[in-house]
Amino acid sequence: MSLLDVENLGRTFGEAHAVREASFSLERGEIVALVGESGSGKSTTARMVARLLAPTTGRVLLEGSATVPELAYRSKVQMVFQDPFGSLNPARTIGHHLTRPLLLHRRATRKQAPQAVAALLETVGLDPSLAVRHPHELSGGQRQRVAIARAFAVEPLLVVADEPVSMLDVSIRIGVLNLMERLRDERETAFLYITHDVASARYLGGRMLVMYGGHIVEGGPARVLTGEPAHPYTRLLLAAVPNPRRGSSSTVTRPTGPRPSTGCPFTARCPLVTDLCRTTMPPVTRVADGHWARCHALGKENQ
Amino acid sequence: MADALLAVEDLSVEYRGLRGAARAVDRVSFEVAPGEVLGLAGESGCGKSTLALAIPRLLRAPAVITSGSVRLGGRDILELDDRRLRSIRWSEIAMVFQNAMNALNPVMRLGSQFADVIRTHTGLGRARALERAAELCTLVGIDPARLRSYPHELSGGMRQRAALAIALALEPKLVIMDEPTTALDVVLQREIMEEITALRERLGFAVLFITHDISLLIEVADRIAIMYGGRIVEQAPARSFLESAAHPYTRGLLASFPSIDDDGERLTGIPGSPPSLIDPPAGCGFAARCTLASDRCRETPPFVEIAPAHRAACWEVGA
Amino acid sequence: MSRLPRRVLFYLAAGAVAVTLNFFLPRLMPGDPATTLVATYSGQLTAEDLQALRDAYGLVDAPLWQQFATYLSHLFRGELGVSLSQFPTPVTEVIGTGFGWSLLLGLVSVLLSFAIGSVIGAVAAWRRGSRFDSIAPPVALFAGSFPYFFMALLALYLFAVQWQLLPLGQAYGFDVEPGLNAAFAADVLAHLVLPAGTVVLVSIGGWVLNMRNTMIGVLDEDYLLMAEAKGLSTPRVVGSYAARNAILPTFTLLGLSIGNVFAGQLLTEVVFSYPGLGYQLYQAVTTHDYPLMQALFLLITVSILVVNLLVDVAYVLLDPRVR
Amino acid sequence: MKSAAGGAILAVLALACLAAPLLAPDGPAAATAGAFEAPSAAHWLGTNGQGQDVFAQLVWGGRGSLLMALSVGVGTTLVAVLVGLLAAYFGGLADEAISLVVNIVLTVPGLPLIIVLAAFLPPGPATIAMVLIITGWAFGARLIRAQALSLRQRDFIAAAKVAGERPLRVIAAELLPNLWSVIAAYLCGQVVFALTAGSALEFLGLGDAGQTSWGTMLFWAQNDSALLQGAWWTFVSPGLAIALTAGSLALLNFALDAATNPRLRAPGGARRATEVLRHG
Repeated sequence: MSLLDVENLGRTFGEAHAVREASFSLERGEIVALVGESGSGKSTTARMVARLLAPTTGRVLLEGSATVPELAYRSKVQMVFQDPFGSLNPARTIGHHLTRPLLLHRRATRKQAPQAVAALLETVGLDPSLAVRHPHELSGGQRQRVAIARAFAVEPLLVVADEPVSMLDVSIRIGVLNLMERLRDERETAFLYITHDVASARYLGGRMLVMYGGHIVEGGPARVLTGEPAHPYTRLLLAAVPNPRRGSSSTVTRPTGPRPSTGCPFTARCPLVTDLCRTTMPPVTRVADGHWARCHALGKENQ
Repeated sequence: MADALLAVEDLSVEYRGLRGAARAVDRVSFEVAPGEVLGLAGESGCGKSTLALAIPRLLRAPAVITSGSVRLGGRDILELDDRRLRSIRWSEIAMVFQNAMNALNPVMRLGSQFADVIRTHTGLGRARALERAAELCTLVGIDPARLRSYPHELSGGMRQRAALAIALALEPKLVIMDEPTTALDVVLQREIMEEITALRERLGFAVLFITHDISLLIEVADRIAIMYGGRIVEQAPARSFLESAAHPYTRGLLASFPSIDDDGERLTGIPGSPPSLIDPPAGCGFAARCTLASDRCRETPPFVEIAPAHRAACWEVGA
Repeated sequence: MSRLPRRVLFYLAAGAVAVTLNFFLPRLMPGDPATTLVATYSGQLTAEDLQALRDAYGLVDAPLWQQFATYLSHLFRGELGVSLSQFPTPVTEVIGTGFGWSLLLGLVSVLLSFAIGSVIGAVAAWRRGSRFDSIAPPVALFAGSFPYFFMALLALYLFAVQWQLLPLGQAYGFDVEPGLNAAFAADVLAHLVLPAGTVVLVSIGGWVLNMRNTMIGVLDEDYLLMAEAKGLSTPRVVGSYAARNAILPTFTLLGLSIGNVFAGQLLTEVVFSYPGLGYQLYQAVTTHDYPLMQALFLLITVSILVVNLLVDVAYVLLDPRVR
Repeated sequence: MKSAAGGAILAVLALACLAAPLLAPDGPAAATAGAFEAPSAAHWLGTNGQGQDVFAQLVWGGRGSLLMALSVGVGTTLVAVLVGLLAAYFGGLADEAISLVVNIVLTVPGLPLIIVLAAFLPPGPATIAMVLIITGWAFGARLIRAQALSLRQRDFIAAAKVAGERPLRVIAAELLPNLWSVIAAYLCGQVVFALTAGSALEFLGLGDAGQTSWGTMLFWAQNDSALLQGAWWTFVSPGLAIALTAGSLALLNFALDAATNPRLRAPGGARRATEVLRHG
């Protein structure tokens, strides 16, 4: 039984289907990257897993149960947000941000809190003296480390990281990604890593799920997906990423129209589009061990 | 280069804020040849955007240009009076901003945002200006009917294309692009980058391309300059940039980009954080974070040529 | 035009609330409204007049909703009842020209303070950080926080009593024959200087601060930077880029203050006994002329709702994003 | 600097009123001299139509006026904060309903409603205070709601939920601390509103003419046509007292407002400068 099972998750805002039929699972200590462009539904999925947003359809099972009470769920599933300047309360000290979860989940008493806060800051590579500071006195990188320390205050089993490094300077990003990896190794914490940057998903290793138009269109080991992508959209994504080693870039199809409501969401931009694609959503097709994609073209190749 | 299109000499810009003056650009010199794409890369706070705004003298209080010259086709822009400055703006130097949504006037139709700059500089009638606008739209792949829409009615990609078209309205010699694709998704970024390359080959304008994304620059630029702490620390041809990069900061930066097809080696990034611009450290700004730092680094390293068209400001990599 | 229907509905709702409130006002009085009404005027009114009065206000001892029904029917027929202090003239007659005078005084003072205030505010924003910019806002704020009626009294005392430069009050002198002639117009103007002048003095601060804050916001926008980068002429940049965007929030504020013309001006009209709706409301209150009071309150509220609706319609034309 | 000046004036006024028994031992109503005597050594601010000492009235009357202004200011601010926070935090239907009520109260004209209400209800400071509170909170509710809504979208509120905080605790411990400066600035503004509106009502004769306050002093000045008698001190003294109080509160408000919205104070370019400095 996996740590987290997401079954047929869906969410609509008015008539817009932000997320449709999203299903995947996560094991302890595993990093799964949810990759997609803006509007693909990756953040909405993340917020549903972190119980900040109620799903319209489908459900999220934590250790097999869909009815874990609020506080217990929070002690096992935590979240790190994208905007380092928005995710910390400007009117509160860093110490306050770390003490609250410790007390709420009884990981420390009021008396032990200061040492626990100091330990947390050291774990994320920050000087404990920052506890008395306010967020505006810290740099973007430091704030994001405080956000990670806050998530780890409750010793969670899973951390949902929604674009944790996209607003940081390049030279500081790697530091935070390495920190996430180290915490995964030392504490066997699973990460659901939301990003639009395919390269950073590959860097963290683990599995990768590619989202487009609210659907998960391909899934599999990060190295495999970035090496031999099966789905045309994943190929398009990889071709578009600036790659200094590859030199000149290949031509890219141009979006020709709005996303259709039926069938595969990628029909508007897909070079392999057929009538079948326009009417029915491609089923999940196995490409190799642990590597699958949803594309009618795959079906034909495998027969 | 004798026949440089743009020659910036010893340019400095200070922000006279509340906590003393911060030198955002510190004695920067570089040149752009006609038709060349010079990439300018650096992280936030390195002064690249301030430099971009300083060249066409668009800086406003509290930013002040404190030294240097900016020669365009031989004339120093900093000396021009307001009237002549306005006459060369857009006709010779145009700009594309990062977020086209904010750069386009929200309450004005797209057509008039083309027409007003065309008519100001060419005196054409409104009808003729709108015809020119339609040509520009087709040039960048926008349906001319869109000229009647307002900016909020266009998609992100379309707005950025419109901004590009407006920039090319008067066939300027130099277009300064300040992070033009940073706000776009990677697929859309690829499309706009191909658009820019195709237009450049056709119209032959030079580009000062400013971004934090070095891999993007290596694909599109002819030469790349790296900025840190308000100074240019290295400048080299793009083709061999990956292998020939010498300055410790540039190497550190290149080692911070995970790539699609690497063999999984661990990257380190650069520890520490950028220097304070209010009381900048003496000598080389990168010394505090540099693994090769030594006492010599307390003096400002000269910007010397270490290979043909390849210069760097670092004692360790000097001649 | 999705926003407009919703706004129209809102104004209808606000109108309904005002009408209902107006119905319940007399019933707020301690004891039975009819008896209090009768008591205050028992001397001058005959028995049938009193009964007519009761019917007019649906104050018969029928159930509340029936009273409300008769009240509404009278309202729709435009019969706002009979003035008590000037019995039996109908209220609409008593009000008569009040609406016109209020509108004149209101428009003059609002438009003047808007124009002067906005220009000062725009200049303060344009020359941010200069000495002018550090003086103008606090002075404007200080003047704005002056209690209006005290300033009016002071002005009246100095200009009218002490130096006798301007008339003591009223809308025009008794010695002038009202009509569309120059003399009358000049006299009206002379009577307008003090009331309008004092209102302008007090409200100019608000406009300075509003335009300054809006302009500072607009001047930081990228489209201003692009307009300058395009080498457009300064009038073009200031006009169709800066002002055209800064006008939007200011316009809503202008709408609100024009709306307040009918309400806020009451003190001005009282101090200068300027015969607008406000002054009449004051007279009605002091003479306990409830029907007149209710009619004036309703007229003032409806006029404000109409003005706000007009402003909303105009705003939709100004801002394409809202269309 | 501005707030210091504002604070000083306010303190002097408040102290003078508190020390009324010392400064004017025989109370405001004592008619000890002739009518409309000009300011003199005996009567610093002269006497009014009934021969009462204007200075005594000013000091004793100030108590009533300031107390009423403070209570209305605090009252409207409390209602505004409560309504604003509730609407912002719970959103949805509650927010729609509350916003509708707020907008209606804002559109229905304030002063005429206040006057009509005051006319129907028994006159006196209590009525004035109650009427002002009923009609004075709406703008504040809209202001606080807007601020709270913008804060609520910020990630640190979602982060507090993820940390397991309960809703009420999120409002009190995370949302409110960011609102103090806005609330304080609004409170200053409301005390000024209460003082000026309250005195205006008393000036119009809707207050209790028997009790001395700055507003009633102006009422009697108008009633005794002090104006025509040239007895300027009878209305300039209360008028100036109100003006100074309002002015000093406004200065305090301006300083507070500037503190909460640095863009107003520092020149626009500084925003870019601060970005450069902050990263530097």
